[in-house]
Amino acid sequence: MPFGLGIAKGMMVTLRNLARKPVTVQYPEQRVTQNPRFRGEDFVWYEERCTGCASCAKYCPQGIIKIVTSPSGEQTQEGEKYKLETFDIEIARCMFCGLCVEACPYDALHMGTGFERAMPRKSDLVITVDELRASAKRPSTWFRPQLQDRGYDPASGEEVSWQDAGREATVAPTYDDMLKRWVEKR
Amino acid sequence: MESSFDKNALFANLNDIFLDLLPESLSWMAYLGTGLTIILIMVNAVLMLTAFGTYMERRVLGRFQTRLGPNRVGPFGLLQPLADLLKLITKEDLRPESADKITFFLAPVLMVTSMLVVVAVVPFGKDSFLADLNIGVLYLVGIPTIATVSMFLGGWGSGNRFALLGAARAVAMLISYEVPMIVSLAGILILAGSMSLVDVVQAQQIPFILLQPIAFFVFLVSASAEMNRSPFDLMEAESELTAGFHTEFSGMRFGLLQLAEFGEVVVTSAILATLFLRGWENPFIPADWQQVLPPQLWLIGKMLFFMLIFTWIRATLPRMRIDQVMAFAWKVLFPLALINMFVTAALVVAWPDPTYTQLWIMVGVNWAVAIGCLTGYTLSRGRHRQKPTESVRLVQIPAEVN
Amino acid sequence: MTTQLQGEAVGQQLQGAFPDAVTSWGDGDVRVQPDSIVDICRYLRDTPDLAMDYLSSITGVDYVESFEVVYHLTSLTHNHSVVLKTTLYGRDDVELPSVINVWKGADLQEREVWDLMGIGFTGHPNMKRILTWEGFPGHPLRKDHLGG
Amino acid sequence: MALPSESITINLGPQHPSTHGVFRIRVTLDGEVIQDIEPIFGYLHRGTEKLAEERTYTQIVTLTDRLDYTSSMINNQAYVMATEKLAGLEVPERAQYLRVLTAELQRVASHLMGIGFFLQDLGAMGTPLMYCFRERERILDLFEMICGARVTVSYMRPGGVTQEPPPEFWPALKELLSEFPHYIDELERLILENEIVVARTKGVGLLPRELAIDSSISGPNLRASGVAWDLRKADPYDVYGRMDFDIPVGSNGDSYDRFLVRVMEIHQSLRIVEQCVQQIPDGPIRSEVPYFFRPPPGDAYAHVEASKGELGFYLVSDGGIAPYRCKIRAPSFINLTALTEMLLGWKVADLMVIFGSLDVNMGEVDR
Repeated sequence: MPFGLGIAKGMMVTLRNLARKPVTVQYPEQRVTQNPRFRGEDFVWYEERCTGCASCAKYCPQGIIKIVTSPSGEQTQEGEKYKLETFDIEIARCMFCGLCVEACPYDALHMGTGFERAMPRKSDLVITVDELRASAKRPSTWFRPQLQDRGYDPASGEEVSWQDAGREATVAPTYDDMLKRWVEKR
Repeated sequence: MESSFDKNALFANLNDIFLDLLPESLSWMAYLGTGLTIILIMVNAVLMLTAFGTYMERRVLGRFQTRLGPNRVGPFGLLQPLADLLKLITKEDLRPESADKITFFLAPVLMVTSMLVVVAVVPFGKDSFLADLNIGVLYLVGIPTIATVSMFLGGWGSGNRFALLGAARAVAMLISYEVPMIVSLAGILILAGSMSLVDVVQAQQIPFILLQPIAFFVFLVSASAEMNRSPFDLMEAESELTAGFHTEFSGMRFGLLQLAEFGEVVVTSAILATLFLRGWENPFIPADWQQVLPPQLWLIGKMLFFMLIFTWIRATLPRMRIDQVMAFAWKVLFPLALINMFVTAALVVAWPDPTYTQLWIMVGVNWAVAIGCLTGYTLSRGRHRQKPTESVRLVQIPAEVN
Repeated sequence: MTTQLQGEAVGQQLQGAFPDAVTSWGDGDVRVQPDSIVDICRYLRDTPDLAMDYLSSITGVDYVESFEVVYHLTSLTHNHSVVLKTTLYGRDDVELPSVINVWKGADLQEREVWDLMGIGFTGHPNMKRILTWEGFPGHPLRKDHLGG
Repeated sequence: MALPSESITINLGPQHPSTHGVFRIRVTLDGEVIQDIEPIFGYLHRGTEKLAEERTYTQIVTLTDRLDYTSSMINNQAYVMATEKLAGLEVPERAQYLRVLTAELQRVASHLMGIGFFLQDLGAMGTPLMYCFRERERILDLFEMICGARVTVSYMRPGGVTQEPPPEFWPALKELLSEFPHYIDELERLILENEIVVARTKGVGLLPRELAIDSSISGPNLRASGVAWDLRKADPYDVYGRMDFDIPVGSNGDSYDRFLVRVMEIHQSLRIVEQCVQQIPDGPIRSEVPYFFRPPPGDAYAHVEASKGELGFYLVSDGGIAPYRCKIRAPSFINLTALTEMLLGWKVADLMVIFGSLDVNMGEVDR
């Protein structure tokens, strides 16, 4: 092997790459395609499905979900429903592990798809219950096989109604139905 | 001196204009004014070229690495150098307490000056140059050495140990690389019979890159060492010495150092083009082939070509270690340059006034010597060298099914 | 498959060599007296049929009333492993002989145990804090650190 | 005449371009030659072991992502294996295959990063690093597809893995497997025979076989010193026993061997991934494990061959929902034991090469 051949080979590799299309993208204008399971920061929460059981708060490794409830006298699905007074997610300390979503028994909490929440101060990085109510319902399909089986992709921009987000994609039971089932169970 | 100016059409024309403008009694000022104007034009041209060169280098380096490179400021990011300049100017100018005031101030200035002064002797056309020194080549190798001094001043004066190490490396290395550089130019001087760069360009019936392949290689390598480009960027080795001799510089001082460093690339490209690629003339083999471009553009085009080559090298090669760099200079480049000098001298003794055919024979001989040197070096290393990848072998352990 | 040596077999072999040193043995571990740890380790390394030449890890565990130091040993030659445990009593100035002269791999790990668990190793040439800084109050992995 | 001279002490780090994070080495130099070094750790110490005592067994999975953040899958695997050993949990076969598959992809990604940064330390202006990162991105894309995150994956759970890969994962993996060898070949052409790389790394930073074993060095660094010891073969876990692959073993124990062993391991890892794709059975991916489970009191030690070496978790349970003690045997940390011996007498430029060739990760060193 003549001396210098190794260097020459390397030079040819870089030269070939000069002609290759750049792999980086111009971020704010162009974006890489995001997978449907992407665990993003803006949580999607369906108040209709949530019973206020606070499982998510219990499973959170960081303990950043703060839930305050009061009895509401309503029921949803199979359980007693509490009225949510506070549902604060302190996103500054969130590490997007998704354990809260995994824990939610009623499929009320979903991961979001965003990643661009920059704030001037850390105390602003809290998602409050009002923001959760108002935010666009484009849930990530992470740990939500029912959404994935339907081929749902949050990047498409469609919103998912609370009736469609559940594990049993049926028509939601009426209030009377639920009340009856709840009473029978007791 | 007078004759040199007579040859210079640029000077003569400008001088006439100034003579027309100025009253009779102030005609001595025309001489001064002309000189200053030309210097202003040249310095700005070089600085603009440097700025464009940094932009080009960053874009091309980006493409080598399959990324985009700067493309935000202005169309295609062309105004990026301007944005860099603005940023550097507005930065706070810090000087460490332990730094020596005078040397710390002097280093960037000296470095930029030494880079700019070299351009004086580069001919941009047959009659378009600042000065046609009859010791042009000597000037070329002498002046850039000031940059070494300024690096040492900057490194030592910073009062920082990283900077000190970088400065020590710079001095040790640059002094050794001067030697093969000068000796490699001896072959060219023998062939051209003159030290004036204008004469060197005109002597190139066949571009010297063909006639002097060894000299070209040695000069290219020692020039990239001289302007501390990869793989010889030891004095500012980022992964070892953070930034080497300019660790402590900030703001526009840092900007000046970077400018000088990149300016050297531009200047060296110009020198390479002049010495080896027929300067302002077209580089093609039939020398009387149609002159399609104005001479200045030919030179700039060749400079861009060499800058591209430097970028390519920088994109590919890792850095060498200081002892390997020194060994390379003294054990490889210096003997090569000597061999080249002796072969060229022998050829010139054989044909003192070569015809075109004899020149081509010279090309053949020189290339044969170059290939012989490469083969010899490979063989001398090859006897006790195995393929590097042979040191790791694959061990097969049968899979145990559990 | 790395064979987990039976604690009983190793324990009995060790008891043969060091009658007072072995206190008990479990499924895959042997409990020994802290004072003789260096001798036992050297024996484990140098006995050809054991040849524990590789020290996987050293762990300190705080059981409040005592400390336990756990050595995970592996033999690269025989591909088997054994766990050595030793119990230290007391809260302050807990000390154990260092095995750095048996396995150099104990160097950083013993420093880590000292730093985080507060078990000193006598005979270690550089017994300084490693992950926290000099002057750090207490030893963070102790159960009673900062009141606990 | 001997001129008086004195040695100088410089601080490399904690903020230095090539200390792979926040490592600090206090180096005493005689000119360029290293006379003495003192490594200083702890700038990234986050108290993972203490935090683990405050978290449930499932929640600790998220902490392990952040140990060696370039190989989170393998960290997850080591931790869940220790938990399963402690609690006696069954893992479905499909989950074991998925674990091996993702762990091997992660090993490729981690080795690519190690190689890239090693060459960056050699001064190669980022080009090999960019190429390595370009390929690594493709693997991270697959991870995003499986589990929604690229780096901090949290994919595995005690008793299985979180989710079945989506249907589009398999074609994407197939495409990657068909294209990857080409890219690795290109990378090899760029660097393996480059005379400067060879000159800089051959014979530099020797780690003799005996010293490597004695200092508890593990992983590619141990294998480069000539010890054919790979836990995937020596102590097969999950389904590694069914995989057919070879172990690259070096002969000199120098920086070049350490670097080359990693390059060759990439090929072997891709082989394992291919076999996983062929063999993977259908079935459940997760056994029924409650979120808050209480393993019986006792202790368990599980180790895996991580990309940096032997990664072990020693868990002690007191019967509660959180481990009583969680010790992490971090390979990067213990691989630094022999650093002083390897560095003395070399030049300061070699320091970065040797340190880079060890491929340590500060998240794991300081934990």
